[in-house]
This record gives sequence, structure tokens and C-alpha cells, in this order.
Amino acid sequence: ASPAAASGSATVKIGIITAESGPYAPYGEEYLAGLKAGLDYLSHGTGVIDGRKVQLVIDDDADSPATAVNDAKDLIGQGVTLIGGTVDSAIALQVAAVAAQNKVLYIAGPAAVDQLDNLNRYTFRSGRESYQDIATAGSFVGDLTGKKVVVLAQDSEFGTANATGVKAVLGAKGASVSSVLVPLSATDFTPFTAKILAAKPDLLFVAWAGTNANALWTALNQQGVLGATQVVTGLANVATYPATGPAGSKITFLAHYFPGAGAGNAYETAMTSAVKAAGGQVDLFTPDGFTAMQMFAHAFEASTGDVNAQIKALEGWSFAGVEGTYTVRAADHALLQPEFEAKLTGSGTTWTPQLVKAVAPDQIAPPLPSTPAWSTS
Amino acid sequence: MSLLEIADLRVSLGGSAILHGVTFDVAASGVTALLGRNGVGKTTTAKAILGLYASAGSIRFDGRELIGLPTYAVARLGIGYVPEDRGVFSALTVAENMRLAEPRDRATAAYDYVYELFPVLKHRAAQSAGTLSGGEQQMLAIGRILLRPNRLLVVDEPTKGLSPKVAAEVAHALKEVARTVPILLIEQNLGVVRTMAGRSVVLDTGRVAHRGETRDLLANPVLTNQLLGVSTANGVSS
Amino acid sequence: MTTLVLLTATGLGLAALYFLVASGLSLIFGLMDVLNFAHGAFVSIGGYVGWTVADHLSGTFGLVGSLLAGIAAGAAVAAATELAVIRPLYGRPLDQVLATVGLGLAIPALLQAIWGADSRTWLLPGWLAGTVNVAGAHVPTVRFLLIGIAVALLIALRLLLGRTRAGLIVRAGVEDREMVTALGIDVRRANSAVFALGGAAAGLAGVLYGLYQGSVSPGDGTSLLVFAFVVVVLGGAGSITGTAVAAIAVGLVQQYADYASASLGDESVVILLAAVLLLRRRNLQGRPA
Amino acid sequence: MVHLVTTLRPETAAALSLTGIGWRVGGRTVLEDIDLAVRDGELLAVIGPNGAGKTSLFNLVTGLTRSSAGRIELHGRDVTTLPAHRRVRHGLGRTFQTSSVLPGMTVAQNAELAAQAAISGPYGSLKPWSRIGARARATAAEALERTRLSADATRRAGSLSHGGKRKLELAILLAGQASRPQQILLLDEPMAGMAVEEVPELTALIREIHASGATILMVEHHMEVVLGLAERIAVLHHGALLACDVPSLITENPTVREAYLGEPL
Amino acid sequence: MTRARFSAPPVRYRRIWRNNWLRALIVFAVLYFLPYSTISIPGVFDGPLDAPGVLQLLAVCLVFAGLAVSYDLLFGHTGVMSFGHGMFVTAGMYVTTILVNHAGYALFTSAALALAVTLIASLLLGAVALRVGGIGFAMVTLAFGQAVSILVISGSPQLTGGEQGQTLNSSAVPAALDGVRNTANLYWIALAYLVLCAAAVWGLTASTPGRVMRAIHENERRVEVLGLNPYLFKLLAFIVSGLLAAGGGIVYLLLLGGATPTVSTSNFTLSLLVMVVLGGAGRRWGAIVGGLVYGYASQSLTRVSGSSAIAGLPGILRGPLEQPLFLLGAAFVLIVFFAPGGLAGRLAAKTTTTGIKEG
Ligand SMILES: Nc1ncnc2c1ncn2[C@@H]1O[C@H](COP(=O)(O)OP(=O)(O)OP(=O)(O)O)[C@@H](O)[C@H]1O
Ligand SMILES: Nc1ncnc2c1ncn2[C@@H]1O[C@H](COP(=O)(O)OP(=O)(O)OP(=O)(O)O)[C@@H](O)[C@H]1O
Ligand SMILES: [Mg+2]
Ligand SMILES: [Mg+2]
Repeated sequence: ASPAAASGSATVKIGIITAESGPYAPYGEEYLAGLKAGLDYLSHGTGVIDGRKVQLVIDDDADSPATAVNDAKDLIGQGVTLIGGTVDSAIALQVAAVAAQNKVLYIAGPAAVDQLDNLNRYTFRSGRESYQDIATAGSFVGDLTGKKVVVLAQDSEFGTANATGVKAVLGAKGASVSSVLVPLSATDFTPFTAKILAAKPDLLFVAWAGTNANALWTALNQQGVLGATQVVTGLANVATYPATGPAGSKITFLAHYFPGAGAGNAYETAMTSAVKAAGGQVDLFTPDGFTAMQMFAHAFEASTGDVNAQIKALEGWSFAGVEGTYTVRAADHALLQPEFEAKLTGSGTTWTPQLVKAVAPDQIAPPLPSTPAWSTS
Repeated sequence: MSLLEIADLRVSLGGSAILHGVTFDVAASGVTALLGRNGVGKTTTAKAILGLYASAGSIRFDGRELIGLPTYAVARLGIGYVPEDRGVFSALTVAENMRLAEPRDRATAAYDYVYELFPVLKHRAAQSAGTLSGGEQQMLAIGRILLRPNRLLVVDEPTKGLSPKVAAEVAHALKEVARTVPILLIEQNLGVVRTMAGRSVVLDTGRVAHRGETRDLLANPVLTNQLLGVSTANGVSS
Repeated sequence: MTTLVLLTATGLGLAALYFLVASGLSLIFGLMDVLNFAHGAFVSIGGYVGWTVADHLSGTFGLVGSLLAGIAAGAAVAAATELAVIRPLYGRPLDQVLATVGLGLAIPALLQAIWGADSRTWLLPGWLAGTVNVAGAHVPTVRFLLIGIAVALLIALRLLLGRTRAGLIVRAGVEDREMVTALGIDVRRANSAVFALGGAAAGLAGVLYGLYQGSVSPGDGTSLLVFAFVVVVLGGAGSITGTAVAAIAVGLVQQYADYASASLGDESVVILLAAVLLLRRRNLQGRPA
Repeated sequence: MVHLVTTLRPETAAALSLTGIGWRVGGRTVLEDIDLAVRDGELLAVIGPNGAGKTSLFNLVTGLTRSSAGRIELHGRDVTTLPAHRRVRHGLGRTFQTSSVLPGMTVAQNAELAAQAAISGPYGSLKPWSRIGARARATAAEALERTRLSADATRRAGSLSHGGKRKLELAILLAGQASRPQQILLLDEPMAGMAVEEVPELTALIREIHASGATILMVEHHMEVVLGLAERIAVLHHGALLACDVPSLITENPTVREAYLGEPL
Repeated sequence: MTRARFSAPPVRYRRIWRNNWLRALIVFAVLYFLPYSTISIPGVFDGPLDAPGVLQLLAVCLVFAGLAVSYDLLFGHTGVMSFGHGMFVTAGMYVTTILVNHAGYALFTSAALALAVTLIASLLLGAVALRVGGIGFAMVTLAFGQAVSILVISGSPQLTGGEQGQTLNSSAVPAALDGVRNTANLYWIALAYLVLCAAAVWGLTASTPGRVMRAIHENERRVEVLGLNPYLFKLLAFIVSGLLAAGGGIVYLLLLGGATPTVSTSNFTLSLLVMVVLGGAGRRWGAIVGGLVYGYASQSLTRVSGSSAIAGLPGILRGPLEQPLFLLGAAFVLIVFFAPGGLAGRLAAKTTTTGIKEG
């Protein structure tokens, strides 16, 4: 950990555990940039919010659960009661457990796994979840009754979760959903394109977390899948635009966020300028950081010591932010938020996303849990 | 005059001193036998000459200091080595073993000579050396060295494991070779030593205990008894 | 039918990729008995160097350039490794492994530090980006490039090892370095040569993997390493032809299995490996003496 | 277990009997149709030109390689299909032509392991070292004593001189077989590379072992030793059993003279 | 690699045995009392030794050390190289988790069952795999290891949680183990595990079968001709090390509060190999030292790489140094050069010097 020099009664420590090295480093950096931008914005550049000096203690989890848990315990041991971050859903779940054990507030992000909702009283999230992505995709197509939908995903928890998610969401709209799963070890994707074509879908939903996205899109393009059916997928961070670019014109993107998605609202402009000032670039997960800081601030403005008060303050809190209006749903701590439909325009290796339309939070709100994980007292 | 001059050669292995100051010469022609009981340091001496063990003192070959030279450089000076454990490459075929040893300019004459001496090497050319019989391996070790244009041969127990007949043949062959190429011969079989005659050096626990004409040594029961521990003058023959 | 053709063709492409990576590994392991865990890193280096070249000069010219650059880079890095890390550790096989593991960790991290964690897109020259119609199947042109080069490499290596003394020297060196040097041979030079050769193959593989994927990322080579090991073992270390056969087997099996079912696709290779090894009990006992 | 063997053994049976033994490998016939019966307590020398198949024969008998034809019996029980380690329990022991010791362990530990293997019975049972250690050490010490290696007991076996390793081979054999009844020992060129002075001593040692009741097969090129020790001599030639008879007759045999002895030096 | 020979100096059992127990006693006693001390070693640990973060870190180091010891029994002492050791750690971790979370068994019952499962699995696998020798065996185990890994990651996500792993039902975790304030207890459990491993392996290697194992490492054929069946002793080593590994998996599970698929990857097994070699294969203290060092490095290099000292450096230097893996890799290479034959050997300064030159 690297605690800044300043400390004392008038400071609040916020512990951040996220990837600064390893494959997820870029996302971690995006998040941190947003976080700092948020602090800058909320403290009007002073670093002091509500009369308290905010001190960020940032730990690199290097995408290892062991390190993350160790960091969490270390932070808690140091008396930190506000913890945030992590890209990797696996790690987020582990940290959430530690937070609950020790009754400290944890605001996860950008980890997208649905289980972070309704997990425990102490865990919140500052980003979107897979369900909302899927629901967004669902909102693109009109009447789905009798339509064939195919999900292309990796044969992993993330992939299968998406597949089941799509079944639930679009199946409810009368679509018949099947899935084509890709082994994690696969480097050649032609077999799967063949399968997809054989299925003759009306809509192809691509849920891709893995690397080698290029190879995937090239294959889909070369084998004529993109021509044969409507294809929907999530718009990843800026660096991947060139990968999806060539096929981009034929794809409808659902976007958690991309630069400009906020249509230049106050928060977005503030965030953008702050990040630019810091020599960075706004990207997919920058808002998650910004939002996290908003939530932290709201929490410790309610109380610095009493976690229950903080939870109370956050539960049901609705606020304006980078992407639009957010609501922390009291029942399961899901973060209701807008998502976007976008398309890529450009050529070569330079592509820019264009906003097609924003999708309202309630339109894509995840269903309430049948059995609450805790009793809201 | 002498081709190889070893002076005050000292070697220690695994922390213990093995050779404490060995001094002897190898004449420019004929055979010089290096004799001694088991474990006195014969092989160590040979390996030191080849630069396989780090050593102190001086080893001058044709006036050139060998100590400090890497082994391949020593070998390139024309010193051929037949190690005690034969050192055949078991993973390679007989032919490949020989190809490794042969000089750049492939001497077919040499091949003919070797094949004549050890026909088995020809018949087993394609067999992997590791599966050769002990004696066959010994033949390969000797044969492949004879392919090279040597100026000095260091031969460590060449007749070990050879049938009496072949042992005799090898002895005579080496004697032939010795006419043109001087040989430093380490040998336990006194019969062979006698055939080759020449001079001999006897080691005892890392020191030279005796130098002189082989004939005289073997003719002297007292000496042989004291140095080699054999009572009868005409020692043990195979 | 077309599907079968497609699967087979692309399967062979995959096989070519595996062969490219495994051949260098097999060379170094088979001849020098060094299990080189840095091989994957060499591949990645080749990839990035190649990508950098292609990034500056586009088109076919750039393609050739990046291939050459990749080979050169791979060879250079490997040679350096042999000189600085492997050579001082001869006779200490465990330490050699540890050192290569270290490099295997450090190099990708280094690449990430230089080029970032995000994969870099590799724009193929037009003629390579398309597909070739084989009996109705659209086989990506790149695959043919890979197959072609793999075959060329196979032939080249066969000739090199079959005809040259170097292969012989190194093989002998693994068994008994002292005796080889006692035959007046400087075994170290041969070793460097072989290591560099293996590295060159790795570099080439790196570039081609980049083309194959249309991108490069730091972990590329390492991710292929397990498959490479499998191929090497199946083919028998040091046997180039064996490696080729094994690569084809693995490539096709994996491709077909992937099509059959995802979970099967993942397991197929390891099942193949276990089966083959257990059935043809290769036990490395000493020779009768 | 060991006792069973003794009681079950039919008195008539030869210690070792080979019937129609053949070994083909790599398209070559190394051994062909060997019939040989070694009497209990006999000392049989096996001679023959290099490459005749002597070591191969030993490998077949010890089970390191499997014969492609024929039947091997130890004390009347068929062991043709048994793995090497099972045959040892019928009293079989051997030395190797090229010394095969445990280079990283001390000379003493080499012998101790052999002793332990013999003491702790079939599966090298898991008896605690504290129980068998003392015995093993004693046996080992004795074996080293008899082979004059006591002085080197604490040295790494790998650091022994060639002759030293040859002696250790014998020591291991002694320690390993000490506690086994009706031993059958195969010695592959015990004298190779031994200093002349050692030869008489080792000869004496082998005679001693033999006198203690062991059946011995010995491959040796050292004719003086062979003639000094052997009760019978078997001659292998091109993988076939050329002759098997008392020394005097063998040395007369013209083929043996021509193919094997040649002109003695 | 399978030809690896390490020239351990001659061992005179009784004496070394005794004072080694003494040494062990001291070392473990010190480790036992660590959580009571409030000393802080700046630069090494941030915070005093009794700080939860520090204890957690140390606990993980101890588990790694134990796992390394278990692997060394197979690799260093018997000369059998397995690339599938991680699968036993996985077995311990996942069987326990699944039984607790999905079958609702108590933690200890589940752990016991996990060990039972491992026992059977290692017996079967060993019986089959040990029929192939050398690198062949390494690859068969690699294959099975991979198979298990794939099973855990994409076999049945709802059961294993796939690549996300699965947090252990906190309700099943005894109160004495949950929460940061109880980290010391976890630390002691980890320590106990290490002691167990050390005792087991040291005891075994000094025992009758242990000597055979080492002999197999040296010259398998010789052992066979002595009338011992190498196969059985290898199998014994394989099973024991497998069981110890599973135990490690369970302790690790407690430390993390959940199961993680990382332990099933071939990289994890590789890291065990690294620990052993790092410390010195087949050496009494080798695996322990290696495990501790590796554990510490792999966890706290992120601190170094993230430290302000490095952030201050010029770009060319900073880039790589900010990558913990780079530091780790570089460290290995350096250690190999400065501590031939492993750190333990260095510490004991027992590196045997032969006069043999490189040709
Ligand atoms: N690597 C080593 N470490 C320690 N001592 C060694 C080593 N190699 C050999 N020795 C010792 O050095 C001495 C000389 O060995 P050397 O092999 O030269 O004997 P030798 O005269 O060749 O005996 P032999 O006739 O049995 O071959 C022996 O006592 C041997 O034990
Ligand atoms: N695996 C094998 N493949 C081919 N030939 C073999 C194999 N093993 C042994 N041979 C051949 O069988 C013959 C007998 O070998 P063996 O070692 O038994 O001879 P030997 O009688 O012991 O000779 P020596 O007295 O030289 O030790 C040799 O010619 C050898 O080349
Ligand atoms: Mg010698
Ligand atoms: Mg023989």
C-alpha cells in the first residue's frame, strides 16, 4: 500500500484494491482515473470533501485473489472502513466476503458479475452488471416471438452466465435461445462460425470477455456470419475498437459507456477534463471510478464510523452521474443505470463510436431477488 | 627428446588432493606406460592432460603449455584420448560416433584401417552404440580415435573387457601405431604392457614412484612386487 | 461436407501453428536437454517485433519484413539467452529450468511494459486478409501461409539436422560433454547455434501467430506453450518429423472436437496426450550394460 | 516367504536352468536356443568373444530384459515372466559389467541399501529404520570389509576410481545377498580394470563366497582367474552355446582357441 | 531434466538428524510466537508483525512452503517430476468447498472427505501414470492436471463457480477463524500445516522406504536388481505428497475464504517446482526456504512495483519495474546465479565444489 503522508482525525481513508499490473491493468487504470477525477470534482480540486481530507490507499491485486484478500485484510487491519474496486469478478466476490466478515463497506467495480447483487449487506457496486448488458441488447430488437437467437460465448462462468441471462431475458420475449460455447483453449473460431450459420439465427448475441477478439470477428466476418444475421455485442474499451472495427459497420453495439455517451452532461465534462488534465483518456470503466467516489462521499458524509448509517444512506439513494441517473436499489444493492446503443464509424485502425440511443435504467433493471440475502432492518 | 613434459602436476577433486606433484615425460616416439594400483591417480593424470580437470603445475606439449587451454583446444593440437569408461555416445549410432571423431578431411584410408582392425564396427554401423557389448564399445572407443591425425595418444585401459584374442590384437595394433604416434598407455594387464614394452612410469598415491624401461621393471620381481604388488616377474598375463 | 473441408483445412492451419511453436522447443529440448520455459516468451517477442515492422511498412513488403524481423529477433534473443543464462549453468539442469522460467515470466511483463496489456491489431495485406474457396468452404488465406511456411521449416530443419554435424555434436554433447570436447569439438558453439535456431523458429512462429490472430498481446506465446509441450512429447523430443505428425494430430483432433462440443474441445488434447503416453509406455530406463 | 522357498524346493532341481533361451532384438538374434543347467553350489564361468551374448544372457536371467523364447527356472520354479525385483527374492544377485552404483550416496549407504533390501524382505517392507538400521549397517560394514573398501566408506560412490567402483559392485552384491539362502550370483567381468595386485585377492574372495554355498556364474575374460576358479566353463559364440565342460577340455577345444583365446600375450 | 543429479554431501544420519530436530524446533518456535510480537520491519512488511495484513501474508507463505515440501518429496527426494501436483491442491480446496456449500456438511467433515477423495484419486492416478517414466510421467500428470483444471473452470460453473471460484459459506466457518481480528488463528493453522508437512517428509526420507526413494532417484535399475520394486516406492511418495498437497489446499481455502481455480492451473504447479528449485531440491530446508521466499515475493512485489521509489524513476526503468512479474522473473535468474543449487544450499554454504571444468 502507498498511503499519502497526510493523516489525522480529519481524514477519511478509502482503500482501493484493483489491478495495476497483469492483463486487467488497463481496466484498473481506467477505474482509478475515474475515481481520482471524481475526488477532484467533488472536492473542487482541494481533495477535501465535507471537511475531511480524502486519502486513497491503492493496492495492486495483480489479478490474484490471494493478493487481493491479503490487501483487504491489510487495509481493514489498518482501520480502513471504506473499500472499493477490482476488475476481476472472482476477486470482487472474495473481497466482498472479507468485507462482510469484518462489517466494512465495500463498493465493487467494474466487476460485472450479477452475484454481487444481493450478496451481503455490506457490498454495493459502482458499475453495471451482465444482466443490464443483455437486457440492453434485448431492447434493440422489436418483437422477438418465434425469432431464433444464438449466444456466442466462451465456455466459462462468464460465458454460460451470459447464455443463461439471454435465455431468461430474450426467452421471456418469446425468442427461442440457443448457445454456441467456445472452449477457452480455442484459437481458431471457424468451427463455431459453421455452427452458427447452421443454426440460421435472426439475432446473434456475442458475449466475449477473452482476448483474441480480432480472430473472432475476423472469422465471423470471413465466414459471412455478419452478413447473414443481426449481430449484437458489447462495446469494449477504446483499445479494442480497431479489432471490432472492420466488422463494426455490421454490428450493433450495446455500450456500458464510451466517451461521449453521456451526451456531455456536467459530470461527464468534469470527468473528461479532469482525466485529460491528469494526462489520461476517458474509457469504458472511467465512470465506474467516478461513480464509486460519488457513492463513497455520500456514505461518509452520512457517517464516518457507523457502517450501518452508511448503508442506510446508500440504500435507495438516487443521484445524477456521468451516464445519467443512477439508483442504488435498496432490496439488493443493484445499481440501476442507463446503457447505450452505439455503432462504430471509421477506417483502418481509427474508429469512433456514435451514440444511437440511450436505454433507460428501468428498461433494463434486473429482476428483484426472490429470496433476499439479508433482512433490511 | 620428449613430446610431452609433465612437471609438478597437482590436481584436487572434491576438496581432496589427488595428485601431489607428478613429474614425467612422454617420449616423442614409442609407448610410455603409466602404471599403478587402483586409485593412485592414473586416470586423473590423463584427464588433467586433456584439460578435463583443473590442474596446477605444468604440462608442456611440444613446448606449448596446455594448462589453462580448453579441452577442445588441447585435442585439436593432436592429442587423441581413449577414456577409461570408453565415452561412447550411446544415443548415437556406431557410424555417428565415428563421424564425430573423424577430422574435417574425411580420411577413407583411416576408415579402412579401423574396419580391418575391428570388423564389427563396420557390421554394426547402424546400431546405437549404447546397445553394443562392452568389448564392442571398447573397440569403438579405440577405433574412432584412430581415425584422427594424432600426434599423441592417451589411452586409458584399452584392453579392459576385451577377449584375450582381441586384447592381443589391440596390443599389437597399438604397437604398430606407436611407430608413428607416441602413446601414453594406462594399463593393468601386464601382458599387454610387456608386449608394448617402451618406458614406464609408476604412480603411487598421486606421486611418481618409479621411471624407467618397462623391460627392466617387469624383470625385477622386487620392484614389481613393491610398486604393483605382483610377486612373479612375468606378472599376470591374460 | 463443406464443414468437414473447412474444419480440416483450418485444423491443418492450427497444426502448422503448433508445429511452428513446438519445433523450436523440440529442437532445444531434444538436442540440449533443456526444457525451455522461455520459449513462449521468445514467440511473443517475435510477434511484437514483427508487428512493429508491419505497423511501419504495410502491404506485402511489410509482411516479408516482419517475418524476417521476427526470425532475427527470436534468434538474437535466444542466442543472448544461451550465452548469458544457459551456458553458465551447464551441468545444473534444474537451475537452467528455473532460469528459463524466470525469463518466461519476465519477458512478457517487459513486453506489457513496452506495448501495454491491450492486444495490438495487426492489419493484414489485402490478399492475405481474404479467404480461398475450397470445395465451397471459405478457408482463410492466412492458414495457407502458415501451412506453407511450416512445411518449409520442416524440410529445412530435416536437412539441417540430417546433413550437418552440428546436430550430431549437440546430441552427443547432451550425453557426455567432456568426451565431445575431448574429440576437439567446441560443443558450446554448436549449442549456441541450436539455441539460436530454436529461437529463430520461435520468432517466426510469433509473427505468424500475430497474422493468424490479426493481433498480438504479451501473453500470446506463453498461452501456446502447453500445447507445444504436448506436441513435443507426443512427437518424441528431438524428432522433427515426429513433432510434425504430433502437431497435425493435435490440430485436427482439437478442431473436430471443438466443433463437436465445447467441453470436449477443451479436454480433447489432454485426453489424446494421456491416452497415447499410457498406451505406448515410453519408460526411459537405462540400457543393459 | 524365504523359508517356504527352501522347504518347497525339490532337492533334485538345478539352481538355475535355462531351456531353449533365445533373444531377438532390433532384427538381430543375439541369443539362440540356449540350454544350460547350473548345479546348486556350482561355479560356472561363461566365456566367449566380445559380443557373444554373455551380458545379454545375464540380463535375461536377472529379468532386466525379457527373453523372446525359452524358459528360465531358479531352484525349479519358473521365473520366466517375473520382473527383476521378484527374481531377486529367489536368491538371484548380480554385478554389472559397467559399474552401476548410486553415485550420489556414500559407499556405506550403497551397501546399506542392499542390506536393507535383503533384510526388510519382499516389498522392502516399511519397517522403521531404527529397527533394521543396526543390522543393515553391520552387514554393509562386513561387506565393505571383505572387499577392502572400509577406508572409503564415507566417500561418495561417484568419486571412487574405476577399480573402486568395481569393488563396490561386489560389496553391494555381498551385502544384498548375505541374508538370502541359496544365492545365485552372476558376476559380469569382476576383474575388468582391477589392478594386478587386486586380482588374487578378489579371486580369493570369490572362492570364499562360493565355498559358503553360493551358486556362481561368472563372465570373465581373465583366463587365469577363470581357470583358477571355474568348475565348468560355458562358451558362448555368436549367441549360441558352443560348449560347456570342465576347463581342461575347454582349453583344448580348437574353436575356442581360434575364436577366443588366440595367441596368449 | 529427469537426469537431474544433485550432489548432496554425505549424510551421517544420526548426528545431523538430532541437531536438525533442534534447529527445526527453534525455527518453528520463533514462527509460533511471531503473532505476539509488535515489532515492525519497515520495507519488508508495512505494519507490525501482528497486523492482520502481515499475518495473512505470512500465513500464505507458510502454506506455500508446506506445499513446496510436499512437492519436494516427489521431485527432490524421489526424482519423479509431476506437472499435476496442483490437481491435489485443487481437490482439497474444491471438494471441501462444494461439500460445505452444496451438501451442507460441516467444515471438518468436508475436509476429511476431501482427503479421502484425494487418497483414492492419487492412488488410482499414480498406479496408472507411474507406468511411464521420466518426462512421460510429467506429461501424463500435466494432462490430468489440465483436465481437472478445465473441469473446475468450465465443467459445471454452478457447482465450482467456474473461473470466479467460490467463496466458502461464511456460516460454515467457525467463529474463531472469521474476521480480520482472527487472522492470527489462521496463521497458526498454516504454521501447523507446514510443521506437519516437514515432519512427514523428513520422517519419511529418513525412514527405510525414504532411503529407497533416494536410491531410485540415483539409479532406478540398481534398486530393481536389489530386489526392490521402484514402482511401489514411487507410488508411496506420490500418494503421500498428494495427501499433503490436498491438506494445503484446505488450509489455503481457509486463508482465502474461498476456492480459486488458480491452484488448478499448470502455472501453479510450475510455481511449486520453482519454489523447490529456488530453495534447493532434495535439501532438508530447501523447499521451505523456497516456498517462503516465493510466497513473500509473489505477494509483496506488487508493493515494490507500486512503490513511490519506482514511480520516481525515468520511464525506461519504471515501465518494467512496475510489473511485479518482471521483478519476480528477474529475481529467479539472479538467484540461480548467486545461489547455485538453491538458497538453502547457499545458507548452509554446503555447495560441493568439484574440480571438473566446463569443456
Ligand atoms: N570426482 C572425484 N572426487 C573426489 N575424488 C575423486 C574423484 N574422482 C576420483 N577421485 C579419487 O582420485 C583418486 C585417483 O582416481 P583415478 O581414477 O585417477 O585412479 P586410477 O589410478 O585411474 O585408478 P583405477 O586403476 O581404478 O582406474 C582415487 O582415489 C579416486 O577415488
Ligand atoms: N538392444 C540391442 N540391439 C541390437 N543389438 C544388441 C542389443 N543389445 C545387445 N546387442 C548385441 O548383442 C550382442 C551381445 O551383446 P553382449 O553385451 O551380451 O555381449 P557380451 O558377450 O557381453 O560381450 P562383451 O564380452 O564384450 O561384454 C552384441 O553384439 C551387441 O551388439
Ligand atoms: Mg583409472
Ligand atoms: Mg558383456
